[in-house]
Amino acid sequence: MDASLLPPTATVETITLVEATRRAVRQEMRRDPLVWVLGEDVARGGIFGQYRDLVDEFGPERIVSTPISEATIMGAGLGAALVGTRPIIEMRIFDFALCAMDELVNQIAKIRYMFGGQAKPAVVIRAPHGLWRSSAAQHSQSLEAWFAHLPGLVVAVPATPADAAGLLVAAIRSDDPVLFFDPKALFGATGPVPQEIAPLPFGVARHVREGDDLTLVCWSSIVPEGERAAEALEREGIGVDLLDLRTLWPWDEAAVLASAARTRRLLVVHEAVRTGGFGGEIVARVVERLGPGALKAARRIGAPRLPVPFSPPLEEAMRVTEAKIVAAARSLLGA
Amino acid sequence: MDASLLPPTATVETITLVEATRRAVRQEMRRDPLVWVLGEDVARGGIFGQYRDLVDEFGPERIVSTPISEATIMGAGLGAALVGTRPIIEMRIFDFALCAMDELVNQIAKIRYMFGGQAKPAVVIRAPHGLWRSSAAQHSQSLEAWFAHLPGLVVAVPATPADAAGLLVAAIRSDDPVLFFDPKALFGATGPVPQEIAPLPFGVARHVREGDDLTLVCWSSIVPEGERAAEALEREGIGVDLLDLRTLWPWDEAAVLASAARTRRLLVVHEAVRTGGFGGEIVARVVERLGPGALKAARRIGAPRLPVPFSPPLEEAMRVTEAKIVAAARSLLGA
Amino acid sequence: MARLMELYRLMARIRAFEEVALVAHAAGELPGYLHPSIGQEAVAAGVCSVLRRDDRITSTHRGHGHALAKGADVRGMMRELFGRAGGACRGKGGSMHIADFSVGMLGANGVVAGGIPIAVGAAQGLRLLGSDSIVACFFGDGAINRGPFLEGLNWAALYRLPVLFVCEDNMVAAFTAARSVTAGPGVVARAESFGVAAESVDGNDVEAVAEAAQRLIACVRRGGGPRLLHARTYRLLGHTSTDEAAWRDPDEVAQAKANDPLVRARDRLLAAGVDGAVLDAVLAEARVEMEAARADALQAPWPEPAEAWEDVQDIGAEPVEQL
Amino acid sequence: MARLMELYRLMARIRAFEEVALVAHAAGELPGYLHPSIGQEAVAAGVCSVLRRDDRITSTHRGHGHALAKGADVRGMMRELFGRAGGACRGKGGSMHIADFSVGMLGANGVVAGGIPIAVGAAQGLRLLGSDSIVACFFGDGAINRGPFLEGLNWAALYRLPVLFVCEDNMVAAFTAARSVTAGPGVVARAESFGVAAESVDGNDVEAVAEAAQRLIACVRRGGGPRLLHARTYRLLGHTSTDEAAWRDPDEVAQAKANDPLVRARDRLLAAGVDGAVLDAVLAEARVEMEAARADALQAPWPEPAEAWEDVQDIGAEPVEQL
Ligand SMILES: Cc1ncc(C[n+]2csc(CCOP(=O)(O)OP(=O)(O)O)c2C)c(N)n1
Ligand SMILES: Cc1ncc(C[n+]2csc(CCOP(=O)(O)OP(=O)(O)O)c2C)c(N)n1
Ligand SMILES: [Mg+2]
Ligand SMILES: [Mg+2]
Repeated sequence: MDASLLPPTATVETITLVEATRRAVRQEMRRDPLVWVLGEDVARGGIFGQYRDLVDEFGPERIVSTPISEATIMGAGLGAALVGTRPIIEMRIFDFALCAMDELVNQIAKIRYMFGGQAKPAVVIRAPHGLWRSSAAQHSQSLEAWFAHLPGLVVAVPATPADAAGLLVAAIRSDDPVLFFDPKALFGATGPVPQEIAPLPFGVARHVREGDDLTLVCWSSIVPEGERAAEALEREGIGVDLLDLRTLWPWDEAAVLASAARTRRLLVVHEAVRTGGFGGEIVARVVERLGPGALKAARRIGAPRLPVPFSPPLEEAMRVTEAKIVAAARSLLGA
Repeated sequence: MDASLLPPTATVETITLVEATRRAVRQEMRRDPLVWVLGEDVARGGIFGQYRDLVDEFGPERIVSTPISEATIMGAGLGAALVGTRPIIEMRIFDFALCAMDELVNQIAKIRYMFGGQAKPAVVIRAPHGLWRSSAAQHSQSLEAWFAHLPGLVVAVPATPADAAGLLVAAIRSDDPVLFFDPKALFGATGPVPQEIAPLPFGVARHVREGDDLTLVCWSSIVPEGERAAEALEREGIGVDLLDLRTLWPWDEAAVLASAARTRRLLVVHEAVRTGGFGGEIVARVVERLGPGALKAARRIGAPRLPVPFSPPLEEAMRVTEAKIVAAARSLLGA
Repeated sequence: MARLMELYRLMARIRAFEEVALVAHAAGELPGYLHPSIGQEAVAAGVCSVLRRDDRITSTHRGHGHALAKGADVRGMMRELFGRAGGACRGKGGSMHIADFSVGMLGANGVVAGGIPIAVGAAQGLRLLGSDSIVACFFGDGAINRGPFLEGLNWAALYRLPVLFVCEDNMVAAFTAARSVTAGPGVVARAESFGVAAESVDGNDVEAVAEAAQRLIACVRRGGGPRLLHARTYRLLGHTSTDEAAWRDPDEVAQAKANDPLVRARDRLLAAGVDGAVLDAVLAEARVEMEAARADALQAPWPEPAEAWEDVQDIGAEPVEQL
Repeated sequence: MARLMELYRLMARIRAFEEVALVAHAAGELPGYLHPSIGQEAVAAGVCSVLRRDDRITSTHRGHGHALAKGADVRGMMRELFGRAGGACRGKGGSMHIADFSVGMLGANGVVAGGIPIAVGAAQGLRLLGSDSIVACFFGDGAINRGPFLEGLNWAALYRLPVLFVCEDNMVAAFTAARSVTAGPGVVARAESFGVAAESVDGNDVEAVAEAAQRLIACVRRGGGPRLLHARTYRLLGHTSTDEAAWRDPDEVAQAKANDPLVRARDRLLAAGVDGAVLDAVLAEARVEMEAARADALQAPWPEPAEAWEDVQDIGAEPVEQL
């Protein structure tokens, strides 16, 4: 978020993304006594420090360290929402949410619908996702596309401290269940965050950079790669219109359509596997809406369809990087 | 499968899809004593009769009725494969596989890779999916796109008795884990199936109909809708090139590209939710490969992003039908 | 006797509701399929009769009895089974997803054991709210082999949550004898291994169920932590409305019929001097009530197709398609 | 004494392996992070010492000791930790996914309790193969609160499968005292509630572990169905190589250090008249072996980037991208 957009009285500090989310949680827990957190080790601060010291302020009934029982962490969060509280369900890392998919997919995402609007599953599920420190196949997945496909959830994929904080506040206040993907690799990234965090609306892309030659759409950990690539391309005289989607459902179709209609070249980049990733949705949607003739070229970059390997050169080989984005952009410009 | 493609000596009968899969399982269990089945109620024949009477021939050690423990059904199947047997893991209906996603996603799909090729997860996971008899949100899902996105699995989505039988035989013989989506709504559909079932290769689309005006790509329960739509369109003088993908991973990119390059109009139709469905992958891939200029129009039909409702008029409203396909095709032809 | 009479009436209404629904199903009046609880009414009636309105329950795929006993509106329920406008869930859920939050009925569930994590979480939420409501969590004997049951026991015991677990042991899990897929001494031992005190009860004796439930709920409400009630009963019909359960031992079924909870309650009431005609009238009234609900459902309009697009999400709801 | 000496040597090798790996990690030589089992060696050593080569084990995220004790190649393991060519898993798994199928080590697991369903299935497969091999299934005291543990107990007991469940109770689950999130009397009671006979053992007494494991495995192999061994031990270091576990009571840690399984075995050997110099030599040799493995790993080439595309699937493998 551009600091100049903030109200002039707001106090803004530069802090890390993890600290920004902690500030958001603390603010909301102070505001609403029905907001609480459940997950493994959260009373010890969470494994990334997202909840550091919060137990001191809010006590062990609101910062609840749980057994290693993901299914019940998820399902209990739902149950607690059904009686009117507002739980933040901490999954530790996304991959462990796979131990709780009935609760997430069959229950949380559907309960409002199945019961004809009676249920209010006002939960936030926090799921730090993506590559981080050679964590290998079971601790590195990016499956956000699954949940954009799944009716019933809001899907947040922030990339900056301010966006993470703003979207988390919005998620906590939302009556819809929100699956909030913390970008593991960016927990340490810094940026300006106001003392008082306002909710950020879902479905509004951040226009990171303007340019006329190419529309570059990305989210989560890939945004910094995209920014660096855009800078590099600019040095070559290629103007990149860079959009950070911030949420995948709802997603800012209007912003993408407007940009693509203008630049006529579309590049969608995500850390997740390309095949079946959300990039396909974006390209297909743009083609459907604008007609194929509106575009000169479109392409996606994502990981190849491989589990994530441990060894650094292997991980590096399949990782989405600035260099791959730059190369793809150049080839698109040739088209 | 066109019966004329079969070897002249083969005996071919017209049977239902469910019976075709039963025949495939029986044939493979006779051939290989290490093939076995585990799942709830399978010794009673399975809830669709897929395993009817098989326990009489193969005994309760190979047709194993299990507790309601999906996580362990899935994970035990994997363990049994690791020592050299070839389990068929019956999930009853796909939606219950959501109770076993750690085992499917974090273990089965990744184990060969994580262990550098040591593990041979030769399992078939049978997961009857899709709409069927007003079964509502927790018993009607089509999430096949998820698994095309997930590295490590073969994804089969047959639509005819012969294809179901042939793909199931191939799945049982494959050393790769295969997620086999039985099309619930087509269990009763009939077609010719040879007495002796040959394995059908993965990744080869069935060219259901030829036509020059429009490429129609579909799979699983939507194929009959697609066929009826194609017939209706033909009566209007619109020639439809109809492809049934049969497997989503691998998928027959070459066949789709060839057809789309020729007709220049692409319509992808699936029962699953359109947003984030595999249709997006197909459209995006065609655009990437052929260039947007090669197409005059492209579109997807799928369900709206809603859980599946119970009441027939509601289900009907969101269901993909022949009529919707015909309407979309007409509008594409206008483009 | 007044209490038993009330319980008898409640069971009769549950029985009549399902019998009428089954007739309607056979007549093609209602879509999908049903999981009847005929023969198990004493568990739902006994437990729910001692709950407060502000207590909550979670239920199973076989949840008509639980819903009705907790006070759900019968016409809303029947319309829901019929998929009609005015259904408890606006026609979106059907039999397997009956819910009535206004009376604390937090929903049936199409996933075996699916209600258990929800129940313990609801109890935890109630604690946070400072409420003294409790949660009764119904599940079948087949559900005790799913992980969430065991996680839920640990969780409820750990946080001393106000939950009454109620295992409806009808001896069967779909088409398989539950015993044949359940190792060890059973649900009571499992609960105790988590420090959850548990007891078994004759689940076809509605008074015994109510009495045991009352006693256990008193402990639970006092902050004594969770308890488990194991109710032995019998599913008199098949797994669903289309299943004959023909594989079962006919002797077993015959014996179970003699042990029908309605028959037993009736015998007891007769023995206590209640006039048979009074009891017949209870049955007849229940039948009339449910036939009226059926007639109401049959004449009710279908939901508008566009309603399929409602109740998904506040934010990001898809626009209604051209219909 | 010969047997204890062998167990001592095995424990010393496990200890040295991890100490060397931790030094290498601190020196930035190996990527990612490690879950050291220092202090818990007696469980891995005791159990695996009485397994046959054709028996199988499943392991946890903290699996170096299990792998080594089961006979996995040390250089292959070290190279794997380093992410180098020639690693046990070709550099694809790393510490958390060590496996060596050639010695029946079916893999570490990054998911708590993830190995349990695999273990019971492997046992079921072995039965189908007509083999008399058994499966030892290691898991932590934190894992007993996950559903798959309970499902696995039921499953193994139901089919009387040849499984020895081994609970490594190191008193901690990551950063939380395991007791504080575990209700009821604990793992032994849980196992027994499924009809799985279980016993506790001093998990820092390697002879006691080996003796108990041998006895239980004999029952298991004879077709007596599953057994559970509960081994009480202590995790001397933090959860991972980057965790100091500073929150723990220093007295508890000091006491645990005195109870180090290597110290105890050494004391016993000394008391039995073994020369201290001999024991020192065992430690030194282990250190030399592991330093050699480290040197080997350090000089080993990295895998070729294109290898990332291998070992995914036979059919549908994606072509290697332009690298
Ligand atoms: C997780 C899951 N697995 C399987 C099923 C299919 N199923 C529906 S009911 C049922 C039997 C349940 O038995 P029990 O818990 O004893 O309940 P009952 O039907 O006897 O009331 C099964 C297997 C399901 N709904 N959910
Ligand atoms: C399903 C799952 N949840 C959470 C984690 C994160 N995690 C890794 S190890 C661990 C603690 C496990 O405790 P325990 O089972 O006692 O094993 P120990 O680490 O003590 O050996 C946790 C919570 C995980 N890997 N898998
Ligand atoms: Mg039952
Ligand atoms: Mg532990």
